[in-house]
Amino acid sequence: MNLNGIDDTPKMSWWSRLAHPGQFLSWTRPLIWPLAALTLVLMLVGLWFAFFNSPADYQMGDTVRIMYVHVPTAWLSQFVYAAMSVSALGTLVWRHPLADVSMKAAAPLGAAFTAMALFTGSMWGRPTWGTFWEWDGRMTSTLILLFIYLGIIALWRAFDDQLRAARVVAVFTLVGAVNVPIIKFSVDWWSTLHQPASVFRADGPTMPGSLLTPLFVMFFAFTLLFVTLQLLAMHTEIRRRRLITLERRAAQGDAL
Amino acid sequence: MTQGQVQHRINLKTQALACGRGDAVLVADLSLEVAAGSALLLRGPNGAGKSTLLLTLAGLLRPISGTLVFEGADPEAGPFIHHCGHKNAVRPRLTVLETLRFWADLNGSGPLPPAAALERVGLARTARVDAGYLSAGQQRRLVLARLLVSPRPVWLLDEPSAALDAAGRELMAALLVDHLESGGLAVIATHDDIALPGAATLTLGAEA
Amino acid sequence: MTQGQVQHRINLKTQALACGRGDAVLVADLSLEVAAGSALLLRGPNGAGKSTLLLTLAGLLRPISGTLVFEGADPEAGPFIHHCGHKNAVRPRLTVLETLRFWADLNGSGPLPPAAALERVGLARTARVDAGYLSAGQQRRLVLARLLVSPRPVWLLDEPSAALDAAGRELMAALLVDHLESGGLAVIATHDDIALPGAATLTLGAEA
Amino acid sequence: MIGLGEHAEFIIAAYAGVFIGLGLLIGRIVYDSRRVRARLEALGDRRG
Amino acid sequence: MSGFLGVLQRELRLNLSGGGEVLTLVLFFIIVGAIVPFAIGPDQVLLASIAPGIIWIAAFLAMLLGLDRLFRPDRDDGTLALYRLADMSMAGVVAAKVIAHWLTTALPLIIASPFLAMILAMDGPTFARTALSLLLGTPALAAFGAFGAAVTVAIRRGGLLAPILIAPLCVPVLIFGVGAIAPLGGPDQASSAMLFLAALSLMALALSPFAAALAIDWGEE
Amino acid sequence: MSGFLGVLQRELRLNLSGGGEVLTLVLFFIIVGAIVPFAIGPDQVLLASIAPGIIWIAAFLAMLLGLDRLFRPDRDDGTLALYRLADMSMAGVVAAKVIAHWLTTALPLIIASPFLAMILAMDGPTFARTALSLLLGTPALAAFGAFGAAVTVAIRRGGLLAPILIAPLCVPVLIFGVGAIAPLGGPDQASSAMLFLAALSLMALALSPFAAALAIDWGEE
Ligand code: HEM
Ligand SMILES: Nc1ncnc2c1ncn2[C@@H]1O[C@H](COP(=O)(O)OP(=O)(O)OP(=O)(O)O)[C@@H](O)[C@H]1O
Ligand SMILES: Nc1ncnc2c1ncn2[C@@H]1O[C@H](COP(=O)(O)OP(=O)(O)OP(=O)(O)O)[C@@H](O)[C@H]1O
Ligand SMILES: [Mg+2]
Ligand SMILES: [Mg+2]
Repeated sequence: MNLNGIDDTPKMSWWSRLAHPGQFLSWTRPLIWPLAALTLVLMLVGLWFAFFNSPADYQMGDTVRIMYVHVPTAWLSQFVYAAMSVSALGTLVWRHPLADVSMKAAAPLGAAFTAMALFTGSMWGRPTWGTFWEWDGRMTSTLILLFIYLGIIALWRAFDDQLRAARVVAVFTLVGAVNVPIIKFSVDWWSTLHQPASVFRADGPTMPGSLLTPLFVMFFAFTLLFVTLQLLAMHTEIRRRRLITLERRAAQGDAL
Repeated sequence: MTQGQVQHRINLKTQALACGRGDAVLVADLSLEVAAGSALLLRGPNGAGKSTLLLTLAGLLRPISGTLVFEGADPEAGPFIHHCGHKNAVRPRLTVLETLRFWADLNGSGPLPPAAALERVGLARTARVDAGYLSAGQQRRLVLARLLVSPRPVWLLDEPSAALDAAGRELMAALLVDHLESGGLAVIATHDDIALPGAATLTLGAEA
Repeated sequence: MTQGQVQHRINLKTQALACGRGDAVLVADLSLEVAAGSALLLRGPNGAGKSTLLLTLAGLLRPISGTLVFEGADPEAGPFIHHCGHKNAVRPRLTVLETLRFWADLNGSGPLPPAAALERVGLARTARVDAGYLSAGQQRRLVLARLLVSPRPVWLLDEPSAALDAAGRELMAALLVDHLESGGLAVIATHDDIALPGAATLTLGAEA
Repeated sequence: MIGLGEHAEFIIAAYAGVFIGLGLLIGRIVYDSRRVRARLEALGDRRG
Repeated sequence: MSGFLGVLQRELRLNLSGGGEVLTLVLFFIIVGAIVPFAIGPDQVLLASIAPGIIWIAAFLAMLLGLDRLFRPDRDDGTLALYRLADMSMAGVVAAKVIAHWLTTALPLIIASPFLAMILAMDGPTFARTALSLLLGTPALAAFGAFGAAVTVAIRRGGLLAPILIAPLCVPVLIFGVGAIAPLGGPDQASSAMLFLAALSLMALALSPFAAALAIDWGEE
Repeated sequence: MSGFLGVLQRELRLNLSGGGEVLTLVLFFIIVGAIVPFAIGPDQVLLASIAPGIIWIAAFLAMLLGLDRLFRPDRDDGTLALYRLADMSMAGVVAAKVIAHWLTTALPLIIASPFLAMILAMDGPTFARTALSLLLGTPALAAFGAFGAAVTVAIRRGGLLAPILIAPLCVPVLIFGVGAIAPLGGPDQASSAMLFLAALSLMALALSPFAAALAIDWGEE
């Protein structure tokens, strides 16, 4: 139960070594710049493909180019929640100290990507369906996901003590994870009830390769961007915790 | 789940215990032994960490490091600790007797029925009064009655004498003596003089 | 509206005062005189009505009958009473210093700035701590600081020594002596011994 | 650049929105990181 | 067992004594429903067509807004600490509280709903289905709500946080609840919605006491 | 004056610190609005026609539900007794609190309302009128609300009581608020509704601090 006890033992698995926030910091710090550079390059390549080297879709015309930002952000909105849920398990089951940190860092990122998916979706919706917003199943469940993210952020901020917050947020995140499929199912049920002829087709048209290339590049660019930002935010959070401890100790040092 | 049986004898042992709030350590490297039948008085200036230590002993806060055992306790037999904090857990809109009955239901009831316990702490006359209307000292007496209705071997009391009048303090001392004689253990944080012959004293912190 | 000027001398007089809760009379036919510069200690068992009497003196409860005057008080000059009840009026999420500053804004500030008052009651180090984190005794000290930042001639204190450690009690006694010497008046309900030479004592009620 | 067709404003708005959003996100994270490090250094912590 | 009954009895007595809380919630439910015509105009046909939705939203809000009293007063006055040292599991305490919460909020709402149905120009058969769907769906709201209240109890502010955390999770209850009343897809859809609703309620009731107990124990350390 | 500013500053700091409360209320507002389509169906035309009503109801609820924090915490922790002995009138305290309440609840709601307008399929000009009517009407809600909170603070229960006491009083605000947006009688009606709204707000702001102060002083004996 004593963390320091673990830290001092000489032989450690990489897992428990990684559990030490200081170790994690020094191991992953060198990764940040290369990751950032790779992200930038991919992003530029993707943009080049998107605007200069891909045709307009025969149905949707040029608006298809919105897809190259819409689909990656929509994907990340779900992926980040999955990552948060795994971290939550890490907090609850393995009590991994980094899991807290990762959970906390991911929430604003997830919320931001979800908001972007909604935004790009509605920018796409206006030319394709004539409205910014349609209560379609996929869009609606993305909106609910955004509410869940914002709720989690509000929960984090409402706690003063981040260690206690971590465990409570973890429970909530997991309950949310159990609920997300139920929400998805019920929203789909609801939207098919109201509009039997859905705008989206479940299978979707098969896309020509010229559209797929930029999509894939952008997809990887965004995912890498998430990884980079997540690492950076985790580093900040680790340092912030050390800062709070130090500040408190300094206040007590005054005292003693 | 009545616990009418004779209380088991429980000893409290801590080794290198550190406790505090969040990761601020307030009490460090504490090695204690309190045997069944004896009491420990916690003293120390405001903010020294007495309440925090009691919460940790009660299991309501996690120790920061070190070990804490209650020897002789049988975890299967249900909880064996009474903790009385600064707050009284007294809710308006229930009568005094209802409040005490509820506590007896919750913690398991012993040989002493709630009405008799009220009699013992001098609240018999207020039994049907809304508990929220009790004066500060009367509420504190009601808390003492809680200790009586559900016998438990370990008492952790945080300033039990606050707001009590002279008679109330004598009453409290008498209850403590009874408890210790029947093999119980008590840890009491206090700023007042409590007439407990033979109780050890632990002073925390050195300054306000 | 700073009240930096010398406190006016105020005498408290009651005649045939009866007070209580609702229409239950707790204290009947009380005729009191407390002169400027002197203190009155209220004693009595739990539930005797000490807190109720203090609230009535403060004007927070209506007297049931009888009269109650503060001679020499100038109602135009703003309120002249400090009342400290069982509750501390300390809210989490404001720091200790912010809390005290707020009180100074609210009650008018005197010559002693908030930071100095904190120093005086021994809380200087916790000035930037969230006030909700203070221990029970530290909160009580903060309440004492409230009395210092806004000088007012009448102090009505309900168990000011509760939760205070020995140093805190000495501090409180010293503050009281200062207050009386500068012409103030104090009525203090307490179960503890307060070292106030020359203070009169009024014992309410005869039984618990 | 190729023409963006009749709905250019929506395409541009979508990309602009996303990249402004990303800019804000990155800015906030980097700013946070800088600030925390600065405060740590002010406290004399050399590990960070 | 005596502990479970003790908690149940205490909760019922606290909520029913003086009649205050229950009456308040019922009034809130009715006022929310009755205010809608002022906001969207008194068109009877329009009102009747959206009446099931309005009743469900009113019930939804009333149940979520009663949440704050579930654990917070207990935490503020120290009773929660007593529960943690009590001779029963925290999950048992939560279960007793969920039952009491349902009995003192959902049940009165359902009893009061005919009145709202009348104001909103709902017809008889629709109302019968509404009452049934409320009966089947509100246990899930109570259970989710208890979880939300447990998650936020350690926070010293709190207030509206529990409702906003829980509302997104309760969207399925709302969807199936309304779906069970006003079936666009015919009676088949309606009865499958009822089934989903019942399943949701059962699942939520079975799991939420444990999740809530975890959140409380960990939140309080 | 320093007392007035002191109260204002304390309230703002308490409500803004940690950012918790404000974010929560805004989310509550949006969630209430966003949940309506699940209950009444996603028909764009229907939604657009009742959107002003929905936004107003959501704002109404969010403002009323924030009421409990106005006086109750002060009463529970003894600050209210301090106010009664303070060097300023209770009406001044209430006025400062009403202003702080408006700044920390109504203003954020108005800022967040475009989002709700979008998902409820509202068009641009309608939205502009909605925002204006919220701006003119919410001060009345804050003022009435403070009065309701003052009346209920003396009663030891409370919670939802203030909202239900005040809701009927606020119905005119709601009616003129919606009337100012979606005028049944044409633009003339709309601008006279705006005028009424402004008059209501002014009157409520001027009177409610005194009424609330009376209620507090009497309620506390
Ligand atoms: C889970 C979230 C989402 C995912 C995974 C997702 C994914 C996709 C994919 C893969 C496409 C291309 C499909 C195709 O080419 O037919 C697409 C198209 C589209 N999406 Fe999304 N999307 C999501 C959410 C949203 C949201 C929230 C909106 C609007 C606010 C939206 C609006 C659109 C529009 C307008 C199109 C193109 C219209 C069409 O193909 O008929 N999507 N989305
Ligand atoms: N709000 C209230 N409503 C009705 N009765 C009350 C209320 N508060 C207290 N009482 C009753 O008034 C009596 C006196 O209470 P009070 O608080 O004045 O006593 P006290 O002398 O201060 O006691 P203590 O030493 O315990 O603080 C008690 O019997 C109590 O039950
Ligand atoms: N919830 C909390 N979070 C963080 N710190 C806290 C919390 N409660 C108390 N503290 C801090 O812990 C320290 C010790 O508090 P504690 O209540 O244990 O003191 P105590 O010895 O009981 O004092 P007293 O005699 O005044 O009751 C104090 O400095 C206080 O500021
Ligand atoms: Mg203490
Ligand atoms: Mg008293």
